[in-house]
Amino acid sequence: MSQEDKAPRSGQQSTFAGYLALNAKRFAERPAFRHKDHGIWKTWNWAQAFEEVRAYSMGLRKLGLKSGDKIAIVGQNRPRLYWTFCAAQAIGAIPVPVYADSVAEEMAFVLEHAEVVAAVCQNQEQVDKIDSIRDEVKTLKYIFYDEPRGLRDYDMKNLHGISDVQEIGRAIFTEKGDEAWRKGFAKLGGDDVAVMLYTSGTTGRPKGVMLSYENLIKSADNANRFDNLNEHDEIIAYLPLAWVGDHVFSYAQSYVAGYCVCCPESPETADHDRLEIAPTYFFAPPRVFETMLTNINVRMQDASNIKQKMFSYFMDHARKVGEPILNNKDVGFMDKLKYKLGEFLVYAPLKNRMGMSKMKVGYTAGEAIGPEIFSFYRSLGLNLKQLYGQTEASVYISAQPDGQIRADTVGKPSPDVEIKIAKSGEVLYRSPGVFVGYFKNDKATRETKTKEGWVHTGDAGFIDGEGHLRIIDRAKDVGKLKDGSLFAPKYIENKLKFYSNIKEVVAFGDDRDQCCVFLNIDLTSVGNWAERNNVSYASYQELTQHPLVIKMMGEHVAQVNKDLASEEMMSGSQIARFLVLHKELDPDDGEMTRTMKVRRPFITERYGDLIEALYDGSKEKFIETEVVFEDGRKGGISATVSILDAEMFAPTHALKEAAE
Amino acid sequence: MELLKQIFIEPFETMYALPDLLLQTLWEGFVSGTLYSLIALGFVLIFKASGVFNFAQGIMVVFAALCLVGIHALGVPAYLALILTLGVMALLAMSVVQFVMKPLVNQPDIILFMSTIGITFILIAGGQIIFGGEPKAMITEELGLPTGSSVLEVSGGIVIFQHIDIAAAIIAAILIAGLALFFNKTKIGRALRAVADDHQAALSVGISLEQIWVVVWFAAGVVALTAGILWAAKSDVSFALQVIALKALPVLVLGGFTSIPGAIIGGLIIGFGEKLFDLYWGVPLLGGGTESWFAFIIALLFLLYRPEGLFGEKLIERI
Amino acid sequence: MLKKLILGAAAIAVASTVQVTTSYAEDTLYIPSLSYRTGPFAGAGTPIANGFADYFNMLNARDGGIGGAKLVVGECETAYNAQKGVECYEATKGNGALAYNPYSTGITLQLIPKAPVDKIPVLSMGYGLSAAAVGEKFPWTFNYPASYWSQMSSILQYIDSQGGIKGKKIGFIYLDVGYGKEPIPLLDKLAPEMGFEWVGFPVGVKEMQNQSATWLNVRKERPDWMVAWSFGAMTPTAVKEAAKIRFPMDKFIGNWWSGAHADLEPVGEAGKGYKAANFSGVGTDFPALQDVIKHVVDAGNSQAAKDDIGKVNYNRGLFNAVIMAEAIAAAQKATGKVKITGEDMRLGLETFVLDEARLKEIGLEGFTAPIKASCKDHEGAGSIFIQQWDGSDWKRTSDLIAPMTDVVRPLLEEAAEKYVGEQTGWKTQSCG
Amino acid sequence: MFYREAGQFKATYEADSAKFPIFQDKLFIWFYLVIGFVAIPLLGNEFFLGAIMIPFLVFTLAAIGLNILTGFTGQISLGSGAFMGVGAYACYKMTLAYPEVNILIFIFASGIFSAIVGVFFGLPSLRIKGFYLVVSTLAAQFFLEWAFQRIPWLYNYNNTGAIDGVSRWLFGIQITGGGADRTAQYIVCLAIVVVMTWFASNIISGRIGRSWMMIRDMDIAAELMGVRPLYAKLSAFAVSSFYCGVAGSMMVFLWLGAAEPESFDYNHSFEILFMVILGGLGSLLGCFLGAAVIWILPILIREWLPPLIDKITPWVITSSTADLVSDIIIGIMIVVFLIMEPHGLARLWAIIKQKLRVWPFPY
Amino acid sequence: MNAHDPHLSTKFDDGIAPGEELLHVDNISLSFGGVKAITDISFDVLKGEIRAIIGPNGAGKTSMLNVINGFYHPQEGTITFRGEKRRKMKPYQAASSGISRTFQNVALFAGMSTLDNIMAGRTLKMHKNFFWQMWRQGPALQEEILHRKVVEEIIEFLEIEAIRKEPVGTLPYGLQKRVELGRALAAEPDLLLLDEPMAGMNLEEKEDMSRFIIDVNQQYGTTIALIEHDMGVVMDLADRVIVLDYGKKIGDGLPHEVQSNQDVIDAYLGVSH
Repeated sequence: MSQEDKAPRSGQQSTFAGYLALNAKRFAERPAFRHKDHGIWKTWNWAQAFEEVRAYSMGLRKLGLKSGDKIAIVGQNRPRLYWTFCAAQAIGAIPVPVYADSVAEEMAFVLEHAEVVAAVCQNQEQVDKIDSIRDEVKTLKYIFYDEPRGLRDYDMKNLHGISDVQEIGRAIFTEKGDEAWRKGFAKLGGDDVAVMLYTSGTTGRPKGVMLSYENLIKSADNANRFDNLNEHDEIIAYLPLAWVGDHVFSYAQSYVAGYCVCCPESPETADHDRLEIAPTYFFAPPRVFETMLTNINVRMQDASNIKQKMFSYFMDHARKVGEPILNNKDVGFMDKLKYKLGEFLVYAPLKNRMGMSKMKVGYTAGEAIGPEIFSFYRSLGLNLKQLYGQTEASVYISAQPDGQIRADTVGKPSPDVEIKIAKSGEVLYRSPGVFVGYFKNDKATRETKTKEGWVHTGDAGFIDGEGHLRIIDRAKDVGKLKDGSLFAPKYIENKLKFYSNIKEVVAFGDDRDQCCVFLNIDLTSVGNWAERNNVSYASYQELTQHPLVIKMMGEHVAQVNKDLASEEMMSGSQIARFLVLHKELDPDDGEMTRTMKVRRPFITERYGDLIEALYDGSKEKFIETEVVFEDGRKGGISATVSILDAEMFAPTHALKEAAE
Repeated sequence: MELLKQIFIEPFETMYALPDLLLQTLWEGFVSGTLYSLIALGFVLIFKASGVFNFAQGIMVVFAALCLVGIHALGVPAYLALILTLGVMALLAMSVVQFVMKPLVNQPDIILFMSTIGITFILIAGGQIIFGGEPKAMITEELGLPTGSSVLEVSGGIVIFQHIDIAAAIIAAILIAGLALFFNKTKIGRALRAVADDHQAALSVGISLEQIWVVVWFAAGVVALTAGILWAAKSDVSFALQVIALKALPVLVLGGFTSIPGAIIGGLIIGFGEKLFDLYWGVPLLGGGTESWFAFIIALLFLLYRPEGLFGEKLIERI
Repeated sequence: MLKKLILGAAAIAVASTVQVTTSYAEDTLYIPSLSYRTGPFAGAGTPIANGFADYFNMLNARDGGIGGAKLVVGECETAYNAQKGVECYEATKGNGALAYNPYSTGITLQLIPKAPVDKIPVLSMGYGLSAAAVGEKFPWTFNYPASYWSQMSSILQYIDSQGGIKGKKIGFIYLDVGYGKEPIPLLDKLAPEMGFEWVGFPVGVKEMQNQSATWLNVRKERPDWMVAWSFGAMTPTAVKEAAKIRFPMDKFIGNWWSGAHADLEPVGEAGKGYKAANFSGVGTDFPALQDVIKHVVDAGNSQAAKDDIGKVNYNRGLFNAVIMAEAIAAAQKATGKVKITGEDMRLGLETFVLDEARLKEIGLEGFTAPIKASCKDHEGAGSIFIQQWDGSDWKRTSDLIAPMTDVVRPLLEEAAEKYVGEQTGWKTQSCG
Repeated sequence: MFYREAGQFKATYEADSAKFPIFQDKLFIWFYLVIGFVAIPLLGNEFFLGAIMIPFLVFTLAAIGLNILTGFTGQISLGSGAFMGVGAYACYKMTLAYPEVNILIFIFASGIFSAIVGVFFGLPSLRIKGFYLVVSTLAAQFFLEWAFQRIPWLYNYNNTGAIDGVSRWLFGIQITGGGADRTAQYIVCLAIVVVMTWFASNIISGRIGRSWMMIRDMDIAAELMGVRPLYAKLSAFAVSSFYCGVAGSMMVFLWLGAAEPESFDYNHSFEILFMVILGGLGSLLGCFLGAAVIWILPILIREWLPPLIDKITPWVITSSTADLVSDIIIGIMIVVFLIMEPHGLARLWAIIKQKLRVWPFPY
Repeated sequence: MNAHDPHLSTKFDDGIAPGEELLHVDNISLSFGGVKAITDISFDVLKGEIRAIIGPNGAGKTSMLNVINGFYHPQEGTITFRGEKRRKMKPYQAASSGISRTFQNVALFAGMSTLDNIMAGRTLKMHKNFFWQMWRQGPALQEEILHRKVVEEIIEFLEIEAIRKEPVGTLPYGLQKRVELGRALAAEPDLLLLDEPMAGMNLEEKEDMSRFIIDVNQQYGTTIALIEHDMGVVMDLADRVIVLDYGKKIGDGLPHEVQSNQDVIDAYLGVSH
């Protein structure tokens, strides 16, 4: 999109309710929401969506919800939950989406902190959960639910089905019309808080980020124009509602552009549902792309020889010419022809199976993506890009413009975003999307946002020669080994995580003698490897400690060390010792956040013994760990974990320099 | 009324009036009954050991007889030809087990059944390519089988006993007795019975399923050869003979698929039944030719009354 | 596994594109031969097909064909199966087939309605639809030299000549299919006229070799004569059973399909005295057969073993070829063309003359009764003779016996009328 | 490979339960229909139509009939040849009795007679199973064969004991009897087969078809779910025989032109069973594939093997040897197929299709 | 969904109030060829309760269920279901009078998908005749779709969306059991017989299944009679328990009563009689 196309679009609205009303007029017949429900895709067009939301909103008001009330939204991606955002906003209430899979105590904190008045739950399970924390959340008065199953006989005060609320709203509408309701949101906008999103918080308790209408609408509008999104696009909404990304992609941008949001039937069927819908706009954290690629490789390994050869032949070709073709560079005619053949035989079927046949643009963000993975998708002709964002920025800080895609950067500043690098190396930004503040936490607000409006990202990075932003690590995580070498744990971790056999890595080294890591194997990939190599195992735990697995991990570590050795800044922090963790890091055990980020302090505390062992030269260590099962019960697992020395390399960059 | 008379009175009047004819009929019924039993026995052997309903049993009868005659036609003495034919049947048994039974182990019954029809196709066409399609005379005399006949006079009429028929009955009896002895007294015979009860159990006592199959297929081949010789002595060796083998099906139904005594008694019932019915009821009432279906209809009616056959075990269905 | 299958399928696909077309040069005449060298009746089918082909090959070798046109015999295997027969018909008719000799009543019945459409006549020599003898109603179908009804009437006359038929009981044992049932109307018609009584003994196809019940019944009925309309394995079984119940063999007469060498050789001595009708000579003592042996068999161009030449069914196949050859020659003469069509062939089949003189000319004197072809009469009122088995070979024992045309013809016409009546738009012809 | 299912979502249950839910499959079907109704009539010669396509269609229909009984309801039958005969004789008698009525009506009506006879002979299935049932259906086969021979009324007292396809017209084109237009016969056959296949697939995907499959998969559980075995089994026998009956009358009237009782003998029953098993039990597509293999392949061998051998080898084989060779090949093929893919060609196709759908993945 | 659409109503209404007698078994005796399987057993099942039948192997539990739904015909005794007394009936009659069941060894229709298996449970509720079925378009299809909706509710209820179109033969055992429950549920039974619904399951699957059973009982008010080996599960689930041993009833009552019954303890500990 060209730079001069900056003029605001016609029909700018100041609220999402306004956009909804507008869409109901301008895109009345276009699909607004789809939901795979009871086996088929139910569709609402914008006119119907407007009617549904209006009835919902008017019903909420009738029941006594009012401007400023916080309404928690708990559940998976469901149209009615998305409607709740707008229905609440239309009466001035503030929606607070909550991670649906958080355990009750986590949820209690958020609901209590946000002073939630009402909670909208997806189903009985969530209702039960909310009900169980009612005592802690004193402000909570109402519970609404989407799916009535199991709830019909609940004898609970102020428990309503969303459809019942809508019935109330419809009655009012038939009686009085919607003038008053429309007036209610007409006066909203600008700095008024539109939504409150609790950051999962890699450190400490979650903070409630208040985003204003302007933050969201401006960001969404910019993003839509940046990628040319319009009412003909479709997106599949499968990420947590409480995550800013989903809120912006599946709510804000959808309302502004008028594109359709499709909700999968259940998390297990999300992949299949994506295949059915074939979204044109797709967002996923690197983890998802990684898993997809792992699955592709695993499945291809089971394919016949001829197919495997064909696959690798054409994938090699794609690696050669795929990206240039995507970036509209000139490619030889024969190469183009071969790519076309590959398109028929491999690329198109592959994209088809991934449900990406129609993908116009896709984003990955949140963490660094492996260059291999990134270029794999791009070479298929998928316009996958990276962006860098934060809740506090209403997502967008920087994004890769079409045609300027590289795996190691997160792109140029997004429209209307200014970026500067602090002396400490920390990245700061200023934009219309910058949040209003943390709810009930002015101290934190002040710490994060300067008076001039610059926001600390907490990430260390730099702008490269082409004006692209590059992120190294969390600013506070970048430390030094005792010998003074720079130690960027995330950087090392990511390098290791690019191996499909490695799922998660935790690196230690700040203020220590050397760098050591915990590894988590990827069960799909390693399990498959084990099957092919006749490695038998009875449990995850046993597999992790299998000598062959550890040997394989050692090879990966050595390779990373070799890489590090060639980099000036990093050659000092090669990995000295490593171990393979006997259990998978799990959000249920508090080891990771709900967005699957490692909680380093927690791990440091929990696995203190192991860390100690890494540094005291032990060959193995016995450990007992408490785990929480899905149903909330607790149990313990114990194991003897082997600890190994890694192969290290002499710095090679110096030699290169000498050679030059 | 006329019809009832034809059904219930006249046949018995005829029987009474012509006792020699009745005796002859019973004798003919007995002879064909033994031969039906013999063919059915081939089915039972294989079914018992492997659960395979061997549709090729009929063509094996023809094939064995053709082999014998064909080898003899090359100038080989009759008894040597007989031994060579046994060798061919053994080879056939091994090939069937190797190329059909083994790869199809544990497939559903109908698949195994169909595979034997495949074998039938191969044997029919192969037999014709090797031996030609023309009918041939059975080498009855060369094998030392008797040819003449004896006559018994009964109240004014005569009953004719063909010596070949007598020989057939005796040979069939010897063969059946021999098989019974073999399966009851020898190790492999007992193994066969173990297999019939439970494949796993048989395997666990260290008996090769494959060996047992070869043995039963060979035994079925011997039975087929015997039936072929005896039946062809009554007419000729031609491919039309295989149709007779279908008669074994109702015999099996009557006797039960796994019962050797059942096959014998079933064969005799069918043998007596169809001769008596055709002569005394079929011809006067239906214009004759009832033999082609009588056995099947009897089997059908019998099934409705007792679905598990005469000697089959009654199953209690469990869920 | 899958890959192999796909490769296999591909191979079949490639193979199937290799369209095999048979083209014949200008001066050849194509004669399809629907043979059955396989299946339950191969014993009859093989020698017939051999005799049929050998005669044409002899003509090619000796005379250079007919009227200068080489004869090509296109053999197609039917296995005596009506469906395969139709398939053969469809497959060969495009090659310029002159006439079809189906050698199966079942196939004949299916070809009869097709003949006028495709304009290829059907010559069912001594089998097929008896009513086809009525030329006015069946312009395209021929059954020289005699229909089954004519044959039965001749057999009955033979019985009459052997001590009178009046008051006798005739047992009629027949294969329980259309072929076997064919003469029943004639028996019904002639029984009162000739004063005999008849009783039928059907034998099912599946029971061909299991006739003991039938013969018990014969014993019960005690007929004076037995007439057999049997085929294939039924004949030797019947003869053996007859011998078993000690039925006098010389009072047991088979029709012309029940009296081949292949039928009685398995019976041997036990069948001594058994009689059968025939219309073609036995043995090789005819110049034409000698020519066949000389030009074809000795040259190694015959599928028949030398021993088989001159046997009943071989000679019958040969006789069939003779009629075809005569008709071809007649057609060539009538149209003046060398390469004639099926339509010309029809004309030939209605106009050829096979009298004593012509028989002698072609080297078959005394081989068969003369046949007079005509538009009206498509069976030619052929006479038959009776032959007898002497334990190892057939011996002719009677003179030619003409059919009772006066009785048979009206019956034939009646049947033809019925057949045509069931059809809509059936084309008949008038014979002026 | 060419299946691109991404984006093909179903918004209604109608669409979700459609016969060809995948767009590409719909294309294929239309493609085949165009080939069948336009290309083949235009390009096929009489041999191709009369000896290959029409019998193929007739046997396909019979195979569908048997598959309904054996593949979908689990009742093995060897009486289908005779049930075809019942249809043929019924049609013959009806056309003679009412010459003015359109033959197509009788072709369908003949199925009703066949269905009635089928139900009668299906009664034993209520008590017996497996090979015992095979024997009882063989009883039907032999009894009916005998009846066709023995009851002159059935063949209208013809001396030949045979029935023949009397001439009838449809839209001014002769479709039965001598002189019928092969192309017209073919199109009529194809239309009947297409329509009846459609009906069959409808029944199968509905309540009745489900109750058949319940009986097949687990008869006890089916009964405990409220399926009455009497209705389920007998309706399967009725529908199956109906299809066979229609196929039988098509065989006589649209293909052979005449038939003897032997045209409906037990060999046919076996042949049809082969088609069903080789094609795939419980698959309509399998009926087409099975009929194609069992009917067309031997013809190809018979037609092409002798000239092929003649051309590429020094030997000559006769038509009769080719016939025997084709039997041997069929026999070997049956055994090999059963070993390789006991679930038949339809399963093979399903596997291939699945592979194409998930291409380039193996699963 | 329209008001007149068939769907799983909140409670399957059969006109019998909760707590009233739904089924009464009187003096049932059953033997096979002289071998007694069940001897003179009587008990009742009340509307709305979960009734467990327990006992050692070979105690005649499954035979008892087979008698109740008409698969076995007892030599003596009567069964009163919803006030109708009967002795002999065909299984399909039992099904149409409102008895539905699952099996000890999963008895799914292996050739059909999950969806079709559950649709199979609706057989008795579908009525469009053969000719409509043949035509399919219109009424038959509408009927099919209406029932599909009910089935989809069950699929949602049992959380088996992901396997909707899978052939059941390929599913893991635990899921097969769940599908089987769905099939039984699709018939909207008044009395649901569950034959060892948790046999062969791991702890987690057992807990899921227990939850479903309780949900079925509470949400639809379905009366359930179940056989189970796991005493823990029985004590948690059942309202009342019957104990069988060697075909005889040796205990009947509330779970804790039964647990303390000496005969029952003996039977379970294998004290010789």
